[in-house]
Amino acid sequence: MSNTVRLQAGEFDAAAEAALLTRGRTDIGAVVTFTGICRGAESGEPIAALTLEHYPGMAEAEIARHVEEANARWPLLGVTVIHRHGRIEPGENIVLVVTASSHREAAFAAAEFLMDYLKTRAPFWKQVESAAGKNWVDAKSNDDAAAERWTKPSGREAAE
Amino acid sequence: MSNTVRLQAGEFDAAAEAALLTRGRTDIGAVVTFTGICRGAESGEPIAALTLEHYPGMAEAEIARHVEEANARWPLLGVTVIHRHGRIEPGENIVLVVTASSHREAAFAAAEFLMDYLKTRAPFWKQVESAAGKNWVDAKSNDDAAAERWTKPSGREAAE
Amino acid sequence: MSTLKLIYFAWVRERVGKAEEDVAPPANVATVAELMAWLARRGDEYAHAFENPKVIRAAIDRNHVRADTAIKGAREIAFFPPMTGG
Amino acid sequence: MSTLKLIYFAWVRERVGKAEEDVAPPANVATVAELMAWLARRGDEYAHAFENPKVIRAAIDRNHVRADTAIKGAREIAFFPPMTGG
Repeated sequence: MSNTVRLQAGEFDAAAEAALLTRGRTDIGAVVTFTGICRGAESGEPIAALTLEHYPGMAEAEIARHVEEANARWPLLGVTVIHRHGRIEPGENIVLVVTASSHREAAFAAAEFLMDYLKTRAPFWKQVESAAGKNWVDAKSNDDAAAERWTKPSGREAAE
Repeated sequence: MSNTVRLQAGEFDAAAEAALLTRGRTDIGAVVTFTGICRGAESGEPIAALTLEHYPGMAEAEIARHVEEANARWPLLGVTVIHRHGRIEPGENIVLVVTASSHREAAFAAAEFLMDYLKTRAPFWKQVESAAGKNWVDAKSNDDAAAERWTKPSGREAAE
Repeated sequence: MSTLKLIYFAWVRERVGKAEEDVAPPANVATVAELMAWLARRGDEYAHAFENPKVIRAAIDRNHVRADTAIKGAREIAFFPPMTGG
Repeated sequence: MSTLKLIYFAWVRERVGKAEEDVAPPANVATVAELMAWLARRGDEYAHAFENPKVIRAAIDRNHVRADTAIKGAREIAFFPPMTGG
């Protein structure tokens, strides 16, 4: 099992990261890759950039804990999480989650679990830079609801 | 919106296909890529290869119908589905689904929907080549159950 | 009934021993299930292929259909095991 | 109470006007919520930062904690708005 967690200011290559997880292996049957990208508009207003602030000591540890939890919940054969910080312009990548497993159910569920947690528990804060100035992004209640489903016995997991 | 459905005997480059969907766009915030890979063993027994038989006229049309349905169900900004046929050796790719949307929920749900349908409704049949000879793969009841969830009002969609 | 093209896939194809053929079933063969029953009486290889019609899926003119679907007007009917793609 | 390192992020940091500082709250400040109330009384910038403590999240020694968590033994406490990463 190969787990990678990386915080970095610069861009990443999603394809190269996914290839690293599977290279030379024949036990992996399913790879799910999630890439979060900076959009050019928020609520219809064009934006110039996002700036991501993070809590240096905590962010990496917090993500690593969630990767461990994903490995405990699902039979994963590899996980990579990369989260950028600093200034990010529209079209650039923000976050990458890659999960590998023998079967698709585990790979999909683990990728969604990790994204839901990154959105609500990883110590990152987005600031939007636009014609209206710089504004901190408000947390979304539907992100909290999405994260909440992993703490209940009902819902998605029960259906699988 | 860009929809691509392709059946082919040769390998595909998952990374290049995902890049094609997002290149030059700033409306896409989330890209989910699923890659299905030929494993080196089935139920613990080493395999030499899979051979995928398909129904040439129907397979492409059937997948295209499901891509249309995914677009009707979720606000997608691009979908690519590539399915290989013929002989595929362990470690090689079998199937690719890429979904792009403004937000992650739609991209994840559409990718899972398309994979569940490809497993149960797209006219492909896998034959395993191993020391025991050539054997057709049995359909899995849990794949049927996974596909079934998209036809019910309860379940995953209701939670989102 | 006019001529109908039949196509077989996977182990249905292997058991029947051919990938496709043209047939002209009698007028009283009205549904997919009746067509399977009629085929099963055409010889040992067909009897083997269609011995358990409940597990065999069918498509008429490249659309999935149920066993009770009428075949009237069909040009191409395919028989195959449950799909295992993806 | 011994010296405690406080760290602020995002708009909490902007309102307080600094990224971090060392403080020595009195012994009767026992929980995260009490620490926020004590900080809010340190000046206008703190009052503004902690005017709605319900929306502010905290971490003790880099672990998320609830407002009723005891701060005894803590070396580093961070205050920040709800996270918006991913």
